[in-house]
Amino acid sequence: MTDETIRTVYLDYAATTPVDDAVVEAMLPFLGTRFGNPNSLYAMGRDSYRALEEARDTFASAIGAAAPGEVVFTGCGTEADNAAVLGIATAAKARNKGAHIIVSAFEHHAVLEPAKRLGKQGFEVSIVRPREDGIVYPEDLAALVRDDTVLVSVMHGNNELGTVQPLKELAEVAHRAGAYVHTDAIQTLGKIEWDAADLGVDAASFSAHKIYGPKGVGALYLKRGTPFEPLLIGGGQESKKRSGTQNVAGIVGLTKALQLMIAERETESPRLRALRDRVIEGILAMPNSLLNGGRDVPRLPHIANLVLKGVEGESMLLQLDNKGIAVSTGSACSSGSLEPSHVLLAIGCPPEVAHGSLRVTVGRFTTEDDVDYLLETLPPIVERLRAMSPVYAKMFGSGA
Amino acid sequence: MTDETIRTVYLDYAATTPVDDAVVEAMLPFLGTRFGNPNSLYAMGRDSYRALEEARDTFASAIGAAAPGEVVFTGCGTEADNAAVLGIATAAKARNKGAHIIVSAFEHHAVLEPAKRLGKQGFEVSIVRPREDGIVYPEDLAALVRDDTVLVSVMHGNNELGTVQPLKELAEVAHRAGAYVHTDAIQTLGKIEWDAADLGVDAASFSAHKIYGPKGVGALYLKRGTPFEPLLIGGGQESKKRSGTQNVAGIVGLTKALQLMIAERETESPRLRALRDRVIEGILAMPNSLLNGGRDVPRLPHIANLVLKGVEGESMLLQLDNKGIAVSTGSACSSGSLEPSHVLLAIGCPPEVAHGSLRVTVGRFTTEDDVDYLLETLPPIVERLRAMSPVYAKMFGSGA
Amino acid sequence: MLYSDKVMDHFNNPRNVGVIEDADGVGEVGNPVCGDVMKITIKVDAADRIDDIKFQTLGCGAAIATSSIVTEMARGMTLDDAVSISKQQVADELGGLPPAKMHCSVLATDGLKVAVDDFLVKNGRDPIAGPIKSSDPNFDPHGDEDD
Amino acid sequence: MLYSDKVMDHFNNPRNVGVIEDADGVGEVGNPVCGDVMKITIKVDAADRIDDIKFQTLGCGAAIATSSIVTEMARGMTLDDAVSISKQQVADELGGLPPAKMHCSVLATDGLKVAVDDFLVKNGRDPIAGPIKSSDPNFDPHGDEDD
Ligand SMILES: Cc1ncc(COP(=O)(O)O)c(C=O)c1O
Ligand SMILES: Cc1ncc(COP(=O)(O)O)c(C=O)c1O
Repeated sequence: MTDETIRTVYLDYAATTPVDDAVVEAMLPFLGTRFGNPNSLYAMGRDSYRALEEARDTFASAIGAAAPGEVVFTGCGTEADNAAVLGIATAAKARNKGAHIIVSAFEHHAVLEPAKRLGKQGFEVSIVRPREDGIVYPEDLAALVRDDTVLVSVMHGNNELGTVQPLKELAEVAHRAGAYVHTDAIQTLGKIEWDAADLGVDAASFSAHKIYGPKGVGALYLKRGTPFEPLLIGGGQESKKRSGTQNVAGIVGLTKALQLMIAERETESPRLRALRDRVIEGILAMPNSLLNGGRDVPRLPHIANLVLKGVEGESMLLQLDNKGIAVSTGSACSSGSLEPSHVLLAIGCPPEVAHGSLRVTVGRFTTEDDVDYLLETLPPIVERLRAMSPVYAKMFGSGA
Repeated sequence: MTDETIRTVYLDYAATTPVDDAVVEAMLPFLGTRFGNPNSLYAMGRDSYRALEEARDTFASAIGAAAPGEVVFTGCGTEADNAAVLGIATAAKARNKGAHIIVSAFEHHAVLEPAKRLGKQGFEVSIVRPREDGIVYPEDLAALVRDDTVLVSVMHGNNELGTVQPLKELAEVAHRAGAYVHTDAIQTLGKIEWDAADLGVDAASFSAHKIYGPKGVGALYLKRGTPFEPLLIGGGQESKKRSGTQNVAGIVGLTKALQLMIAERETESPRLRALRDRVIEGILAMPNSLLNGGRDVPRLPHIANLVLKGVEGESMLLQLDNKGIAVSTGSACSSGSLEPSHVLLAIGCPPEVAHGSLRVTVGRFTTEDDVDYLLETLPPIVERLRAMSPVYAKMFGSGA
Repeated sequence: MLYSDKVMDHFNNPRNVGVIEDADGVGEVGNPVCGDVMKITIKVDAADRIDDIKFQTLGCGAAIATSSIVTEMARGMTLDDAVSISKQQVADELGGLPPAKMHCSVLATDGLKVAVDDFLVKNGRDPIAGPIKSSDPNFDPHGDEDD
Repeated sequence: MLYSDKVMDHFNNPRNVGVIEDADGVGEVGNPVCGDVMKITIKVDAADRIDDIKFQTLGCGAAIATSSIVTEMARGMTLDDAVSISKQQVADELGGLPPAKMHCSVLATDGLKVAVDDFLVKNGRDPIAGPIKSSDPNFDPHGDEDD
């Protein structure tokens, strides 16, 4: 019943994306006749090896790496994040560089959890808080870095808010203290310019399924000379930085996906921005709504995060789903965890407000019509839910 | 030139396998319209979630798990091995169960490397040696287990020799001492019967690309109640046992691949055994050749490992490659490492002999003709290489 | 995490939504900080049976569905029976709830208990459900999973 | 790991394979335990030039290819020039070698050096290459990567 709607409007491109047909096309030979193990010496192995290394070359130059060897392919974005945070901190500590790390409060759990684990393993972990506008300020980081800081990890584009961090400045602050810099660039890759050399970071994580590539493949940029202890160990693949037979099809897909993103960016970026702003304007026109993160800070083109006060996110999401609309929320109930989004709490959004958050993310196949359908469908849902609430009138006035 | 041969005979199925067409077919919807994130609440997410959980159900019952929740999907076989060895040992130690582990000497590096890492982290690591026949004997394990042993990891079917270990008896020995048992079953899955309940192990690793599934996906069987600290941490997917957006297409492919293996096993297994034995007889008929591992011990149907004395494996491999034949060797030079196969050394094969090893592994698409082509092609190559050797005549007599 | 068809039915078509203006008993439990607030109003007849019952809920799909089903279950029950509805009964009646959502069914049964006691106390009788933690505005229902 | 076309050419069609029966100098280096053994035999003319040269090699693709190319390079050279062929020159001549295979080119140049010294010593002259570690049967060429 709820699964059979007339119209399907996917507005959760920050959660995952469909695989582009051209990407599947590029992958298929490697799920077909070109199946050799890239680590085998004979012709079929060399064929896969060449495909792998071509992908690495392409990927490396697309992200501004100095050499293909700076790119390590992984099994997902989470693995790249884990490997970077654990691997750099552990290796740097082993070189007696210190045992203090700094991560921002609104990192993805794939960075926060390894930071916590390091905390249990003798590291001291400091948290740099983003301000209310969703930005981590270099001066706030500067107040935390120390002589013994080995690693600073601040994400590039936040996956819930879409705010883009001043990475170059943050990296400068960290480097002045002698710390290495990792950034989770999983939401950023392909969407805004990404140049490792220019940003000056030492490590960065990427994931294919956010850019119309397949799930189950990611990449780690690791600048030459960055201390690193590998997370996956065994056969020594990926120049001993990540063992395990490489997912050649997936890696070729990731690289093709990135090429498509870059090719379309100049026209696609303004188109997405316009759609995103249409979502923002439309929802802000509803009573008791607000935008999360600053309006005028640098933002990814595809993410809008708003609050409909007095509404619980999961019910809103499920009601939209009944109408065929797929969105996301930072409400506690949606995640199976008991706290609302740690990202919204980190920027000072009170929990009772955070429960009503709605993240709308647009992408390659989103049209203006799709946005308009959302903007027509949402208000009656919000009204109904507010009318059903025992506290809405008390807390926010009659509103509608 | 070398890459353009008239005939291609792939005889390295233990390295990797082509993806079965039916597997690709099963995967394609998830690289197409069914792209939702299985962790999302709306209809598209639920659709992926259901596909994922159906795959888990199917996989779990195919391996004799007591419940679907005992199956954790991973990004490769190496990850499953690493997660099991590191995760069980660390968690068991944290519960004050002890800090001694035992691994066999001929484990895959994906088990040996984590064991080494544990050794640096305060664990004591004992090595149980297989005997010359390629079998780890329960009494040899019994001599090593102690009160503080927390983990025993012995692979099920050895990937170089094909010998199958008496897992049930080994598990009993380990369990009597209160240790948990992990087995790398990556070569075994689908090829011989695999029943977790019957074998009595606590954890087992699997990899899709060895059974006509895609590269970049694996699985970890983790018996309920087994202590475990996850390797990949973040969003808490896979019941918090393995974070990272699941590779739904890959997981569906893995499961389909396993179903096909099981469906064909009754007829395929004797067919492969016959092909393998044809390889063994044929090569043993050549002068100065020998079979690695015991002739009459339990063996996987698809793996034959022989030595052509006085020949260096890599040259043999490359010469066969010139004729379109893909095989593998345990020679030092083939691996980029400087030692010949640690597996052959572990069963007492002297290095100068191990350099001449040849692993031939047959599979779904191997025919008798393929084997005969190998058996025709190999002797002149071996003769030529021996003739070129400054030491062959001295060491082994004129031979041919 | 999947909701059963019955949860989705009660979420999409909640029964007995609203407020009984001249209610005999009112129970409000939960806390906007936690994202769940539930209010139950009841009418009680001369035989101590729940004659009418309505709810209002701010909360997730499970919170709304459990509220809805609890009003259906309680209608026509004696007060004694109504306060003894367990969270497990509520979950079972809905064809099960995802584990992370079990706390929602506590909220629904708690709301009902508070409403019954409110009626009893207002009428000079002894409460039968006793103090309900979730009616305390500072109570965190999530802290009390095995309640 | 990929071999260059030139490595593959020398591996598939090795030049100067064999043993010169009445050789003026013989050099044998390497060790079957390590998987690489190389034997070079040379004829030297009156002007101290290498007039003829042949090799036998047990070893990997790179070992055979470096042996083959070294015989081509050395033919016609003076003994002084021959002993000064470096492993890097051998690798360069082959269009490069994978890093893990660089030690093979040491073996080839070492074999040549031992053969030259063998000729000199047999003729009552001073060796010019000096002691070559890889001609010691207990020598492990892999232990000496930056040689
Ligand atoms: C026995 C064994 N263990 C582990 C592995 C590693 O698996 P994967 O390459 O999928 O990481 C392999 C194959 O490469 C294997 O044969
Ligand atoms: C910012 C960010 N980091 C990490 C991840 C984890 O990536 P993956 O799901 O590929 O493991 C995601 C997406 O899920 C993300 O948006």
